[in-house]
Amino acid sequence: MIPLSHYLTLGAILFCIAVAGIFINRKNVITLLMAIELMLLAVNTNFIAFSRYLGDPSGQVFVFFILTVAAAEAAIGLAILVVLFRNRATINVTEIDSLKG
Amino acid sequence: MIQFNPADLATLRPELFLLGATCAILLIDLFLKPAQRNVTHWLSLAALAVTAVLVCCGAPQEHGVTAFNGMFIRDGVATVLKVFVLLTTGLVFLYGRGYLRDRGLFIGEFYLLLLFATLGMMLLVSAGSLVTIYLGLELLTLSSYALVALNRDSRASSEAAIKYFVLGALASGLLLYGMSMIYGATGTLDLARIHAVADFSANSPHHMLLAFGLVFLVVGIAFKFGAAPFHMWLPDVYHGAPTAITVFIGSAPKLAAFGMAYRLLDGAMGGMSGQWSLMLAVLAVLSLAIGNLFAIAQSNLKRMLAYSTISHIGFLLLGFVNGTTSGYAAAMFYAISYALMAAVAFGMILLLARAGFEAEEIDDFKGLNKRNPWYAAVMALAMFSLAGVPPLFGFFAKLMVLKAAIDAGQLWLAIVAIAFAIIGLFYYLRVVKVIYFDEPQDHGPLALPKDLAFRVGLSLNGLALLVLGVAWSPLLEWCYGAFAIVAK
Amino acid sequence: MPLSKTLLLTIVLAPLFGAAVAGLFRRQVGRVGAAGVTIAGVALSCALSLHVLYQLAWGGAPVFNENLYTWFQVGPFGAHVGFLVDRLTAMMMVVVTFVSLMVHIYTIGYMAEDDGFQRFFSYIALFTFSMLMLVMSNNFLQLFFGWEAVGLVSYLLIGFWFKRPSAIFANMKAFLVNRVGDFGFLLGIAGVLYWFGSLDYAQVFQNTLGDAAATQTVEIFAGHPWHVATIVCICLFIGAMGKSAQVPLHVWLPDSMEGPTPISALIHAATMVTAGIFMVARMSPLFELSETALSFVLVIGATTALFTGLIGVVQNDIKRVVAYSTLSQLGYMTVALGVSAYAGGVYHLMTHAFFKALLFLGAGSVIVAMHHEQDMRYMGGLKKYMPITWITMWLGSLALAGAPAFSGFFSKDAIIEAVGESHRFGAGYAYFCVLAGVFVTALYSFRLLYKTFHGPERFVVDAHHGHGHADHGDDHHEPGHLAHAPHESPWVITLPLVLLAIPSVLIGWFTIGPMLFEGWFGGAIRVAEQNDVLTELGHEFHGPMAMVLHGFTQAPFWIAFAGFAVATYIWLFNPGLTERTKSALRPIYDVLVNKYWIDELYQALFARGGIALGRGFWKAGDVGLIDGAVVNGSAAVVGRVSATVRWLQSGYLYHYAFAMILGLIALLGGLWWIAQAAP
Amino acid sequence: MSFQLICFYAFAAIAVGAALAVVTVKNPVHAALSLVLTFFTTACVWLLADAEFLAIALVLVYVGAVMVLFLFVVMMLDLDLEPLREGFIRALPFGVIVAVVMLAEMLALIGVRSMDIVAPADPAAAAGLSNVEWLATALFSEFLLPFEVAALILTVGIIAAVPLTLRHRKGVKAQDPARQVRVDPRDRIRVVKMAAETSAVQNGTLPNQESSAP
Amino acid sequence: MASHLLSLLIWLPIVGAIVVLAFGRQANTARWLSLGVALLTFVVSIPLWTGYQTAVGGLQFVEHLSWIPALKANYALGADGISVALIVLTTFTSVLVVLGSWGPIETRVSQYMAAMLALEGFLIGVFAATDALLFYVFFEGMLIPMFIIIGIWGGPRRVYATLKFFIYTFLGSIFMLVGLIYLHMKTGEFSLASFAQLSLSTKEQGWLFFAFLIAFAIKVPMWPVHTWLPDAHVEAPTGGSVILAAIMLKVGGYGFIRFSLPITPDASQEYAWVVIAMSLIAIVYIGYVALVQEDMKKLIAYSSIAHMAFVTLGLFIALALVRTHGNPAGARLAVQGAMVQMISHGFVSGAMFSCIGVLYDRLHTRQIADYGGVANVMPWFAAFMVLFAMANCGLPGTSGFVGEFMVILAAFQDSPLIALVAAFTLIIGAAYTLWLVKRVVFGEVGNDKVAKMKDLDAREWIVLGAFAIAVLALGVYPKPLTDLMEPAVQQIVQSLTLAKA
Repeated sequence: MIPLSHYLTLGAILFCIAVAGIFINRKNVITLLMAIELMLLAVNTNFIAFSRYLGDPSGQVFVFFILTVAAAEAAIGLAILVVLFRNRATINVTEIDSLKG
Repeated sequence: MIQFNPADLATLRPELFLLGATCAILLIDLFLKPAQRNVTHWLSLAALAVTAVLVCCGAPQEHGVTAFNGMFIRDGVATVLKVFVLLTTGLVFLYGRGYLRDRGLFIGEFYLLLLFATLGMMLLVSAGSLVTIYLGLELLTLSSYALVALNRDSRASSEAAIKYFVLGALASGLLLYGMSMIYGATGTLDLARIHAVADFSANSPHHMLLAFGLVFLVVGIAFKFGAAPFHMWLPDVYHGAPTAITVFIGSAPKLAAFGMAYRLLDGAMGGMSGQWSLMLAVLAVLSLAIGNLFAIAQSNLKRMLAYSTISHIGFLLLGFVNGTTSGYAAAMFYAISYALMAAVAFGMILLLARAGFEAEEIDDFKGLNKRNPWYAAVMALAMFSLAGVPPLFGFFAKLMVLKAAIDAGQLWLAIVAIAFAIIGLFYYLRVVKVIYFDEPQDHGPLALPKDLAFRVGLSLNGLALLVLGVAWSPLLEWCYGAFAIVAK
Repeated sequence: MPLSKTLLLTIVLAPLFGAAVAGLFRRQVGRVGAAGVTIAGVALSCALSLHVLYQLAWGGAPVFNENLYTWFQVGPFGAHVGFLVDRLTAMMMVVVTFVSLMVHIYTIGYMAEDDGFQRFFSYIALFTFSMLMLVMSNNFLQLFFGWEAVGLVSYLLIGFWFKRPSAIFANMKAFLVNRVGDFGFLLGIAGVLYWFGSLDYAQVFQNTLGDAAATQTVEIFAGHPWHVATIVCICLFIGAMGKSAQVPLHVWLPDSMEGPTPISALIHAATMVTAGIFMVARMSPLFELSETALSFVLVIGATTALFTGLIGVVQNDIKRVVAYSTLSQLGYMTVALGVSAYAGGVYHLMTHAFFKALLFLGAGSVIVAMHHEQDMRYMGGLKKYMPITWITMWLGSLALAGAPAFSGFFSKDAIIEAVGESHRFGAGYAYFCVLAGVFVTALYSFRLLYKTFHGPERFVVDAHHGHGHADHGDDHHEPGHLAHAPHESPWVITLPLVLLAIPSVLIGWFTIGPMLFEGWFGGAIRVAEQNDVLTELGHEFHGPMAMVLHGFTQAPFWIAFAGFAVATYIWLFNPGLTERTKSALRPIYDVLVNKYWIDELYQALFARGGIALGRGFWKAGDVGLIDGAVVNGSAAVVGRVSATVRWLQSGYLYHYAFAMILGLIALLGGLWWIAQAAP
Repeated sequence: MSFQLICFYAFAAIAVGAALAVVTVKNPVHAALSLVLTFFTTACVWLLADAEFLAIALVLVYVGAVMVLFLFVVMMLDLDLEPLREGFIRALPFGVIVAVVMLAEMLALIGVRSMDIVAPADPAAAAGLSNVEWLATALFSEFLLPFEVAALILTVGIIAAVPLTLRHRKGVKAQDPARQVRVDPRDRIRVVKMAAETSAVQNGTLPNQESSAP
Repeated sequence: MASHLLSLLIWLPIVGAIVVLAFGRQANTARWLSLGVALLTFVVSIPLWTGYQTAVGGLQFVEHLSWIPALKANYALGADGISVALIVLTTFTSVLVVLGSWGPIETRVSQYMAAMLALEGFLIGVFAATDALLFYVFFEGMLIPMFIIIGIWGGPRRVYATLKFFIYTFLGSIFMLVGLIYLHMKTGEFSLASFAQLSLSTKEQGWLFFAFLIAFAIKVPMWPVHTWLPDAHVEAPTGGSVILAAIMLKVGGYGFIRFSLPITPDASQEYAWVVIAMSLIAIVYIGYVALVQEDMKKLIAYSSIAHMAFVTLGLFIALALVRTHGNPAGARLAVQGAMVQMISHGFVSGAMFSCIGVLYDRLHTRQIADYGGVANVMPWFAAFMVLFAMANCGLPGTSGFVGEFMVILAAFQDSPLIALVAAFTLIIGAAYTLWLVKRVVFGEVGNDKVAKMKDLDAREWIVLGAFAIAVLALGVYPKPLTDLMEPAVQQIVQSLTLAKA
């Protein structure tokens, strides 16, 4: 069988890749959104692993909800992105800095 | 097999009513012409009012009631928070109408999203499980993202929305990561059971896991509050969002955030109060420092108030440092006071704003006293109250949290807090100075909005800061009472 | 007949009433009313004072010592207002009210053309009240009240012509120098209260009797025990130095001549300046406890007596000559106090009051005649124009110079002999000073007379020079040019001269015996047996006649005569000699004319120094350090930090996210660190 | 090493590699596709943990809906890609350091090594249920309230997306049949009496009248 | 017997302020209304004085209402002799301030008057509160009207001055708040009596002492935290200056009496030298600084600092006398001196600022150099000015003497050196005051503008006359005042004898 630690390590790695992605992609909002999806994926992996190893369904149920919410979130996020692009004709993060200081 | 218990529905009566009303408004609004949007407005207000009544009536007397297998808790804390969430949301409706109309944003979606957000907050403060916390939070934040972006033709608004969204999603991710750890350590999502099951002792095998999850939880909470260094979204969002939305973002969600913090930190992680109170103390100091230092340099009132919010969160967190019910009560008291004060301050911006003019620069308030002494006084009340000058409400809120910190033996924290409060005083006084001591840019009396309800509401809200400053005992008793119920 | 409280109150309040009416209702009562009411008040006081003196001296009335009311009562400390009237007080009351009355009358003429007529009367009546409060006090508090009140009136009167810059400078100077004295005085009072347990004279004097009082010491600076009596007495005497213009606090008195002449006579010659002498005499039980303090008094007094007199020789302003003479005579009185001859000091005080008031009023009369010209270089030969003034001035000067049988002779001789008799530390120096002073006194006294009344007229009567009399203060006219010829003053001016001349000549003859040698003052003055020089002298005293005859054989007389001779030679017979002497003695002359540069020193040290210090404190301390560096500085630092750090809020999304992640990492790291540290 | 473990390593390696690609590749379309790959492989990993339903749901929901949405937006927005890559190299070491530090902290704190526990038997199977039944039982009893709330959230998603993206732009030339039908000839042509000679200024008012017509 | 006199005194002016705001749209209506309210308050305060039974002593006119039961904070009022004296001073001065602001304040009269009345109410509240929280609320609350008064009706640098004033005082008091909360933690209530009975370790007392010190030292103000005062005074309108100098500064001294001495006597003893040193520095240093001021108000402001130093000096000398010399009698003298000095300074500084206000109303400048020879054209004014100047330099017979005299007498009993430095005020105080008088009042008429100045009008006469009567009455017969305060002073000294650590 696969030990729990493997899952957790995978989750941690995915999580850190997501975090790194947020840093390296200083320009592209879409990639930022994708990095966040990655992060949720890491969380879900954790939940599933725990759920499996605890023999408890609630972890998996939580993943179900996370997927649901993430879908709605993606919808809204992309909608905002579209609005932003319409207003500024860019999704370059370095150009979205009129609010600062 | 757990059965559905119809009595649970009775426990959720206020939420169910609000949901029903919201759906009804959704449908009704579809058939309304833009000119008839006032119907939506008043219906929404009525819905909030009725909900508030329902929250109060049938509030549990002795101890909290849970429903849906502990997913939902209805106790004193929830009652108090809900009442003020509903109240401040109502104020948002009241204050925002003219502003939105002037900007073509007087649309049904505003009301619906706000009502959904309110529902989310009610759920959040009543949450009894990590799932309900997450879902309530998302219901609130998703609505908020959309609200911030509502003025889709505004560059600032969309910029604020994308920042809010990305950072909010990141924070959600972090929070969830923490929840997964907690779940892993305890095997349950139920807050009460987490508290009961978890072995918080330092030599427990799950101790590190819990502590690890706790850090992420704290980050999620701090983000929701806007505590430094998780505050970066806050000034930009306050600044960029349409002011009517800023009123909302600045007031009610702080109450919800308090509820969430209370449920998570005390309800679930109460056994680790030593750890989280230390973390919160650090965050409090950072928030006080950053909030006050940054606020001084602002010329935009909304932005200044945003940074001031951060500093107020620093104060609020002092209440948590104690880790006792009286500390929570103080923090809740603070959250309520802050919500009311912020409502006045932003409401004043709305009052002065006209079509094509945002009135969000501090200089836009120049000489207000000469143009309209009454609203100048209202704004001054808000500023003095925010600064914490007695006999205004804000002072007593500060008193309570300082007391909480000192009772906890964290004298140094209290002293840091007041040291920054002095810096804070400076920028609040600057607003008062502009209002009273400067010459107005355009002379002649202030053109007040015709909306009588707005004016009366704002005036009463301002006066409340004074009245509650003199007679704050009932509210304090209520807050204390709410926690006493939990304590039993 | 015992003295009644009502009687004494009337004496005090009558002038106050006059002052209040003349001051507050000056427009309503007018000139006549103001003069009338004040003169009536002072006359009443004077008459009643005479009655009091009579009752005490001959009527067998006991000493009056009662409190009127309690000023405050804090625990055991009571401060009261009350009267102590014994012979010493009664004598002072008479002197004060009599001279005051004379001055009042004189003023009618002297100030006839002044706008501030009523104000002036109000002031001098107020002064009379204050002076009476001072001398009649039975406690230190009230003494201090009177002390300061006379200072206030003096301040107001010196600056009476407040348009004159010199006057308002002089009055401020007078007040401040007096304040320096008061500073010591107040500390002395505090010491009295602390170490002698009361502010009440009788109580304090009672407490001085114990051995403890004489031997008690205190260490103000560790390791230097001082007798408390010495501290207290020196402190009190510093007060006297201010008020009685002793070196080095004498600088205000010559300048005070900026005031109208009547007040120079009243305040700066006869009464107020002698308050210090009176006070020390009154405190004799205290001073007797400290040999050191008395030596201090002696040296100061001797220095004053000689060195200020010397300045008088080179002055040209008629009033200033008299003023320096006053200083010198005050020195004599102080010397008397210093050798424990308190009665001698007081006695000289009394005689001096008459003849010095006379001299001042005479000088005033001259000044009026000369249209407010005070420079003696533009006078001369006035005797034919104003005979009464001339004669009375001669009488006064003779008394001052100590011509035998004149009142000044008795008092001054007594002092000189008392000094000769004393073995106190400093008595030798003092003896030299007072003897030399006799020569100097004669020199300036007769110089004044010769330059003013004798010799050629050094003024021009210029009828076309049509200036009104109203502009007293303004030096419009050219020196030595008069609108019309000088003439004798009206009777309101000459009458007081005559009335004052009588006691100046006679009073010594009748009073020397009882006052000096027969213990007339009774318990008012207490002298320790070993210090009692007057009693020593008393053994050789065989009546005034004998004293006068004896006087001709003594050094003082011949020294005075030498002074007279020199003065006569130089200023009457050989005026050309003046200039030659002046150039021959140029260094000495410069020192004297510049008054030893003490004014300049004070000006530089205290006035300019104080201002420089104040500016330094203000600019460097308040503005620079406290406000600049700390208050505004901290605000500026906060502002600058704020302006700098605000760019952390860069507006870039990834920075925001970065901050969050960093926060997370920090929290995790902290947790990890704690976890590592904990187990 | 069991077969399952080999599978796990394989899928996990692909997932990590694809995830790295997501955050490093230039083209957002490629990134999105990499993300799809990550999802697929992660779904496989989930299958290994007996979470069949969620694995399928992940593929259906994410790959089928969310990622399509992403691709749709990416393509619709017609991005200029070059500037979006600037600063990538500069930020890379930084991101790597942060990620590594964080990973180290996380692994240390979780105490991964202590978690080498082996899973018990599949609880669903033990109860004689399929994974879906097992999940559904919990979802519709214990988690009934959250389930309803999730529905609300989706509603909010719809309500929110509409005002943000649906817009009636001014100046867009689109037909409105209803208004076409309602049209009245008088709205179209107006006969205006004009003086023979009018100044140009007066004529200047005409465009306004025109624009008031539909 | 239940008495609501104190409540009435607090709320009458505050309610009056609201009435003035509501009905005072016409400037004259506002003026008359405010005068009525102020007069009424003054009249109501007289029974406080006459009704205070000195034979009984202690707190009288006690009121007690539960305010915040959860914190055991009460609406608790009570007055001893000291409070009564200060309250009457407040009501008296307020009448004169309203009267004195009649003409000079022309814009937004109702707001000005309302602020003044509210301020009066708060001040009375400070002096009447026996609950620390209530005290604090009044203590801080009065900053708001004062802030507004200086800021709106003040001079050209009013914004700087008023911000400085507010932040400075806020800075001080907020540290005190921490101290109060700490005490509340210890006792569970906010009553001053319970604080006074609490036994505290030396270390605790030390912290509390400095918390109180900074609050009250700024308020008094003591060197070196005094720099707000000259600025505030210079920029404030006359009425503001009067109330600031005459009453608000007293709050600091009052605070020392109510907080520092009874609550932290041991620490006060330990650090008395700090306060004494600061006071002595103030007397000398500030005296010199006052000497070189070119602005009349600034000069008087600095002189206020020097005079208030006698208050702090007296209070802490008392401690030294009780604790190190076992001389409670001297301590009573010291405390009485400090108290009398407070009252007297209220009259004298109020009068001086009123005088400057009279001049300012005529020429609209406060520079000394712009005046000269005022006595020529304004003889009555000159008479008043000289009188008050004399009171300012502590001439016997005026009120200014009494307190200084007592304090110096008492200080001598502690150390002649302290008395020596303190007595230096006799010289330097006279120097700066008389120099001011010399340059302003005396001399030739300074310029054409001065030549056109009119003498006092009736209102100014009443104001200055009332001050003059007060100054003289207190100087000639201070016994009624000292008798009024004697029981309270005795009680304070009594409390000092008990160590708490």
